[in-house]
Amino acid sequence: MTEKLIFEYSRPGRQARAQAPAHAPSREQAMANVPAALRRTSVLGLPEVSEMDAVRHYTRLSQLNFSIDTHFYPLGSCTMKHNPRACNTLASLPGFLNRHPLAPVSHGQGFMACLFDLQQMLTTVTGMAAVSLTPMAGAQGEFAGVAMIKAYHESRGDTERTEILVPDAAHGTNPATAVMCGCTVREIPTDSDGDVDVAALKQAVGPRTAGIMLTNPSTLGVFEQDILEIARIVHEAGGLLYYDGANLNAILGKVRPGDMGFDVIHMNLHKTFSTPHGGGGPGSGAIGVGKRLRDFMPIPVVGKDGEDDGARYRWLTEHDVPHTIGRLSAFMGNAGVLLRAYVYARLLGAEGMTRVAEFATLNSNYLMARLREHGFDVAFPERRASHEFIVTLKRQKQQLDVTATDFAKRLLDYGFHAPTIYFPLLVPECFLIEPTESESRETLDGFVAAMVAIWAEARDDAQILKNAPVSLPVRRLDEVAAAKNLDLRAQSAIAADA
Amino acid sequence: MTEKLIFEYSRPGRQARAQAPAHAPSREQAMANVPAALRRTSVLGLPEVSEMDAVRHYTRLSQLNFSIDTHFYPLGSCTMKHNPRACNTLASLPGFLNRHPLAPVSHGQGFMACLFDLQQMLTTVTGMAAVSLTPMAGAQGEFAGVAMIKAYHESRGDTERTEILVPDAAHGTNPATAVMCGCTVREIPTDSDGDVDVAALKQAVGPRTAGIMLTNPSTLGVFEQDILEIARIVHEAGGLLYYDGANLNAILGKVRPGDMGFDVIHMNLHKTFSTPHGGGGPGSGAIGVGKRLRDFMPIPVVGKDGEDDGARYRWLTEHDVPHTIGRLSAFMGNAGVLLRAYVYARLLGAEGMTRVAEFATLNSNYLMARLREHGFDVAFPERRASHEFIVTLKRQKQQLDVTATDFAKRLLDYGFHAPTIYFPLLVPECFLIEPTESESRETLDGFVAAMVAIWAEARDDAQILKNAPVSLPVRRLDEVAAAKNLDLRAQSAIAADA
Amino acid sequence: MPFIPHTDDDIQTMLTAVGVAAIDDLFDEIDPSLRNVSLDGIPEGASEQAITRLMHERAARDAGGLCFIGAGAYEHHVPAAVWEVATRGEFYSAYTPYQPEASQGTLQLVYEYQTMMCGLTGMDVANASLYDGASALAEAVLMAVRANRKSRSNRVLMPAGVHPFYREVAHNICANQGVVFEALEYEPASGTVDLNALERWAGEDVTALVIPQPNFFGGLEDVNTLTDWAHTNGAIAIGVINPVALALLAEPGRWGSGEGADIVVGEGQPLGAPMAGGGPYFGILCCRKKHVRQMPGRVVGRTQDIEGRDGYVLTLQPREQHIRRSKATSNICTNQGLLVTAATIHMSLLGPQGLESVAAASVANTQALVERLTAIDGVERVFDGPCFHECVLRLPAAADAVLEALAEKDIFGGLALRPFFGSLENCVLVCATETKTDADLDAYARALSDVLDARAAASVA
Amino acid sequence: MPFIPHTDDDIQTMLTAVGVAAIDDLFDEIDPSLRNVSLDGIPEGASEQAITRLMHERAARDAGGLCFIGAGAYEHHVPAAVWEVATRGEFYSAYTPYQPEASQGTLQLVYEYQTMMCGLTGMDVANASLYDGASALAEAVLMAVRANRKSRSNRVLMPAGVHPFYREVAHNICANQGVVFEALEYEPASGTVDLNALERWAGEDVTALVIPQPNFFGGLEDVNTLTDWAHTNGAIAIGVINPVALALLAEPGRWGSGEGADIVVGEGQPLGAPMAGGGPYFGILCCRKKHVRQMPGRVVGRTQDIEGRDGYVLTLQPREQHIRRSKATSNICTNQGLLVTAATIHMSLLGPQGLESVAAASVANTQALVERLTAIDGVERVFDGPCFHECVLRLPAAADAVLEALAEKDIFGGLALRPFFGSLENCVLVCATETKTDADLDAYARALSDVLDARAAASVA
Repeated sequence: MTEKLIFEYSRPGRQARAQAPAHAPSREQAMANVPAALRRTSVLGLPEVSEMDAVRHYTRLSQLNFSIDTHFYPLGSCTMKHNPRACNTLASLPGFLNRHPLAPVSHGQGFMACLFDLQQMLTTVTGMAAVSLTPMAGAQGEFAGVAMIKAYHESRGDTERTEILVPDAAHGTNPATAVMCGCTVREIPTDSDGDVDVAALKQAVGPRTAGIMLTNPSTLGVFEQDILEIARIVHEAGGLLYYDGANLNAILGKVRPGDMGFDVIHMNLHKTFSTPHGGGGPGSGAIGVGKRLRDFMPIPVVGKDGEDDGARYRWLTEHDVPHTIGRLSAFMGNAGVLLRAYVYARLLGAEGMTRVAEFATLNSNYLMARLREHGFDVAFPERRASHEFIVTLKRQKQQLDVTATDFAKRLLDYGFHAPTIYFPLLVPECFLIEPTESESRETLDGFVAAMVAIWAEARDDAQILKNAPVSLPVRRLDEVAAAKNLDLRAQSAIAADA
Repeated sequence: MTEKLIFEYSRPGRQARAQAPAHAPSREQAMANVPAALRRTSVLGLPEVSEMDAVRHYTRLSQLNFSIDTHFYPLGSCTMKHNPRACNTLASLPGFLNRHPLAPVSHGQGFMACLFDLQQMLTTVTGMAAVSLTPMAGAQGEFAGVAMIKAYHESRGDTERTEILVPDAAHGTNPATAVMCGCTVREIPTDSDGDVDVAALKQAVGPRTAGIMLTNPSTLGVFEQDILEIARIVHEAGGLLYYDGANLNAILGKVRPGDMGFDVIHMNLHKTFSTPHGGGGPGSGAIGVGKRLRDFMPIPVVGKDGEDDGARYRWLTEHDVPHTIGRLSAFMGNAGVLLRAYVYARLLGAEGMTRVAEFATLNSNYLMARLREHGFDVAFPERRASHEFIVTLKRQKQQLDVTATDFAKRLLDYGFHAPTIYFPLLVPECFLIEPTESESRETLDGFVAAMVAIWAEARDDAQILKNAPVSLPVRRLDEVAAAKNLDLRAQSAIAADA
Repeated sequence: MPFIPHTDDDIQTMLTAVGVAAIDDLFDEIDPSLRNVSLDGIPEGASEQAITRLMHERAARDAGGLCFIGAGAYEHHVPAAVWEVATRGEFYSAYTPYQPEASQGTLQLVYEYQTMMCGLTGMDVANASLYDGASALAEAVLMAVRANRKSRSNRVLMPAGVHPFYREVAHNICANQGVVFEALEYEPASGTVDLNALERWAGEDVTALVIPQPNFFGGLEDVNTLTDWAHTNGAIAIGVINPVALALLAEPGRWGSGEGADIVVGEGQPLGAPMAGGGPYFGILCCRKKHVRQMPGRVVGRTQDIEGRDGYVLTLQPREQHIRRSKATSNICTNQGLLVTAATIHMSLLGPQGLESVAAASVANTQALVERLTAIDGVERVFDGPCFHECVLRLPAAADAVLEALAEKDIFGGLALRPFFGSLENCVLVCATETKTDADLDAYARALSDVLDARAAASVA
Repeated sequence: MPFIPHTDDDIQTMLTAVGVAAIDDLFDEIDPSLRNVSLDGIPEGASEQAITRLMHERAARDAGGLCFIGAGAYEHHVPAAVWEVATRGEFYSAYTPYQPEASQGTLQLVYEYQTMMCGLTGMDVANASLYDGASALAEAVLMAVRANRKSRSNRVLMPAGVHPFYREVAHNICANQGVVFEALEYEPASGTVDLNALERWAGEDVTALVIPQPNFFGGLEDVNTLTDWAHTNGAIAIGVINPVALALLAEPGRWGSGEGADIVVGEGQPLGAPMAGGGPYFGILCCRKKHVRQMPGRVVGRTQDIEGRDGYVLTLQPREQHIRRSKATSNICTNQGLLVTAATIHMSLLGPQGLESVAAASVANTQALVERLTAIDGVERVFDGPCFHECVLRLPAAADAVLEALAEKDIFGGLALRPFFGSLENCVLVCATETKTDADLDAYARALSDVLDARAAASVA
């Protein structure tokens, strides 16, 4: 099953008429006062289809996707857990959807109450001093964090501190973010247990150290055993600690970054607080800060005056956050995503948050144990898995000439989305597997059975894997050709002169 | 792709906990005052699954369906046209959904205004004197109609009139309804043009004639050429005329049953007014009446006092409708369906209603012409098609030993839902094809191409058709075995003692 | 053109293919006198934007209000997932699964629904739903008439404790076929069937006995005695149930000392359908296996495809009107498919524990409400005995007027019973489901107290 | 347990398989001092029912109000189909299409989006979206710095007529990399870029010139002159556009006498995203083909599978941070996928005629509003020249106070400009999109007149 491009349904003059305003002046009338040179003279390049064409086309397209709502999706580091539908339904109430971001706060108290409550809950569960919800994705949360660290040092006249330490296992966004903030990056190696090499860290810190960016549990799926020692070393050297919250799901309600000594964290609300991934976004990268960075938070932040029935919410200003790194989005970040996270957080409550970490970890360790039982190699067999763990298919590659990609593509045929492959870069032919807490034991057992079956197929006839997938709308796609012969838009649909 | 039963996901103690009340007494506490003999002691037989299990399972199940939103669905007599999504969205606003049917009318003026306006629009477009929206489906509308006819004669002391005339081409609901109303049925034959045999009708009418039930255009896809004559004959004999609105889409805004002389009609709002078919329902069988039957309408009906800003809506009572046949549903019929029909009617407006008939008819005649061009036999080649028409595959059966069923199943493989098959009963190996106005010419051309290709396959290797479908979740199903070895519930899931 | 995809080019091409000059020519077999239609009074087509705004305004007019009305439609929490999934296009815009291979989603879902309904009611067979609870009772009565071959009387005993609208509907539908309903009064103290009155029918030709559980007043009938009476007297026992109540109350399949009720019907609305001003809801109908061929409505069966895979089809269609025409078991053809879809998802989400909690919380809330209200001077329970989640209270003033005063405070205080039961003057039927909080119950009690005080003061003055 | 499917049996089986006694043991590598977490202040888990009620109450508090505010977020009608389809689980709950064979739905849709964006803007390439319009401008500036190899200054000319929040965000993000923003004042009569002020930069090393169209005041810039100036002076021309306005205004790909703008950014919100209190929206970014490898963010390309069928993949990933790490074009990884899904459906439903009607009706409504308001004593336009669907008006009183008085009448009368432009005392930026009726415009005019009269009366008294 494949589906044509929407443009192939287009016919001149066809339209979904009810969707447009009933009465509109002509283009000429509307543009009467506008100099000709500023007017458009070409067609718009949009398809001309009926409502049914559009509904049918996009409904069919949707069916070509794997998703949480249809498939197990153990994509490591992405926390693909169930998205409760109440979050979407309730964030979509007309009172919320129709509110202009610059409408008076007198007409936004319901919305602001939700954001304020969310700030409070996130502050508590991370052990930080305050939270700003405005960053629009994890990477923007990272940016905010490093920008605050830099601003902090600058505010103290400590202007030489422009070096950010980043473990070599870190997500690529960490070094990229440091550079966006005008910092330089220094990599810290990983030791054989998967932890940060503390000796190397000690060597690295110094008067140029602005801070360190750590993911904990790390991308290797293990919790830094020396985290308190690391915090001490960095702090003593005058640096601050940044917590990359990509893996917060592993410790939610169980361990708090604030208690570990972190000065600033970001949270991926679309992961840990289950707002939808939406095929690639929106994310939401709320940040939490310790006392030192409180005055540096990005705005807008919601403040509250009074209590209970007398409570009144308002936007905090530069006055309240005197060193703020300022605004990072035109308005209030991904506000609707925040409402979803709020509903989710309230549905979980304190005990539910703790269960997230517990069952995400249980599922991960169980899946790791079951795969090991069947002979698969894991990257750190002596360690506890956090909410995710790494299988390395190096041996299968050597013995059978099948790659992690081959295994991944064949898993799709078995009705499972593949785990993250070839990340982290340190482990060859790796699968980074994150089952999340919302999957049942039967599903995990089904995944194990598929892995075992695929390995057996590989022994039998490696071509089965090389040919995979065979049951999806398309067979294996040529990504090299895509990058070489760039085809980024449908040529036939491009605007011609009107 | 198939999907397990929900019960196979069930595990004792698993649940979607957030969906239940946070605080509830135990079964024992709640039943403390209830005699033991009245209490339940067995398990409920419901599955125990998580929210994600349920969402994933039913999402997957949904993908196993053909539907308007995914496929061309030319099911004759069913009017499978586009269901505008606004109708669903707007009928689902909280103010409508949360309204108790017995809430005071002071708190239901918005809802009642919609129903009143719908009554008015339907009255006008059908040319009747009044409309009652309460019947819950076409068949219940039929029931209401015949019951009114019967009550009308009885109110005049004309108690011998208990015979209902029904053309042999009629939907099975017509005779079934007459019997439900305690009437007897007399069949009227069809002439060679597909019209009611007027001579036979003249023979049939008499002092026992309560009325006639007519579908016009008929199920043969043609408009009764002698409708005015038929009306005269029946009226002169003392009978009333019932209009089966199944095919109202064919004439909406173009010709009106009231003008033809009908005394009562039902409308299938789920067909003509595009409320969803929902996998089998809910339907909605609003009825319209002429002056003679106005006082016999089923209640509830919405009345209006005052105009414009001073308008106030109320429920009409037996006082307003003195001979009412009464209530046919506990409350206000399929109220939410009526709201959808109201939105659709407003989106169409007068000109849009007329376009419905025009383009449904154009599509039908075009498709008929194209199929004839490729050699297919139609049942009434000398007639205009109405919104639907009949292809007979009798010749294909004789020559190639392929049946209408074989053609139908093979169409599924081509991505088209099959037309209605083997109905009407008068035409052998028939396809009753109703394309509706919302399908584009390209889609109709695609259907023609598929029909042509299948015929070619049949000539080449009839087994291709016999084996069809091959691309759906299941192959051809054994319906005979289903009726013989009744399996109407999953045995494993049945309640055992707790 | 809204919802019509034809371009001018398309129209020309198509007219040429058909061989006519204009669309209007396609209607040339119709008498010209019929073809000049005036649609005066139907407004011009509105844009989606305009109708959206209108509907938002109208919905807002009806919004709000704390609802303590039950009487056949119940406010229950419906999990968000229910309608988010049920309105997916593939469910919403599909039709009756006449081509089963292309409709396995709907068919399997209905099969699951039937299984759940058999589980809840303890019956052998469930159909794919009827229109609503009231019309389901009418169908059950007609079915009983067909099934009870020994009875000639077409006489059905109908307790006064059956919902008055159900009684009306059953009469309006069944009387046409000569069914005679005989009223069974309630016992004034308990509000349940007067067993002495029933006993007067012993030995007579009775086709069926209707048994409501809980009854319209929220009271619990002695279903075991009633079922046994029916069977002893050669009558079909028709249960009328609330499916949520079955989480706590004995299921009809076990009523009495024999094989239980013969036919069970009920309103499906409490299983995931919003109150929505009265519909669409769905009618439950279950029966014992021996009556399956008398059952009206669609039913789905499991079978196999030619490769032996399980699959689902509509079955027993020879009972239905499109095959059997005037000899069909009923004229019904549609079921309430979309509502059944929602109900099946709803029951899956709640599960047995969830449904039990809903029922238990509703019982407890109603008890708590009754306690609060009867603590007010002059307010008292009318019937003794346990009730489920509804209860009849007598007020010290005209119920209509009090309810109107409460409505002005946005509290819908229940249903006035006088229009249905002349003897129940000043009486209201109140209901508090699991959706009500303690604060809600307090609000009702406070408002009622205020209203009664104000009336008392006014009448003194 | 909400959202966790584990039964007690499961837990035991799983613990045994892992070889630990309790779940807590799985955390035994963590320092015990870290493992005593107090979550005081986080409420206990709420049922869906409770949170549903709370959210309904809170949403109701914010509902209503007639909105004449624009300033970067615009009230447009969003067809119902847009979000009914966009929130289908397969779109809503999918992730970044890392396994393209299992994500063709999302990938093809983004490819269609890119095509539509290229059509609207007249540019060669569009990415799969950025966070929002403001951050997209920041990314465009950084991209310009990378792309303009001839420039060493990192100096970007920023007109005052660019949205003040966009200017702030661009500064907050880009200043860290040493970008210097030089303000370009507006010409007081027209509110558009002061070309004399611009001319002072001629011959200097200018990396990029930002060109808003329409500008923050709703006015139309002479984009052809500005674009040509940029190219003459070796600067990258960055357009900041409103996608709805492009239905009527010249597309950036044709600005000036050469090849048009180099980079185009804008806020995608007017294409199907509800105002929703500020987000999620999405940032548009398009560019000329020669700059594609400097473009930040995801991009989808068409390719073939091993059987030659068309298919879609993420491409140009070597620019991105998960491959290139510290040398990536940006740290951005997510796009606003769900919003792009909605926008693509939205644009398909509106089509070229629909989008043009939306734009034309918005222009006409704003003109009509301005006429009505300037008919009131003391209310006048501040700038001459044409405007799109926003306009600056000066009131005869403090804007803040007037807007507050209007809000009490549930009319949101616009944005007070004084906080952003000291010289624009008493000024408001008003906007009337296609959602406004004549009656709405009248209501605003009447309310403003009443408020001003009341103030005048009060100041006289």
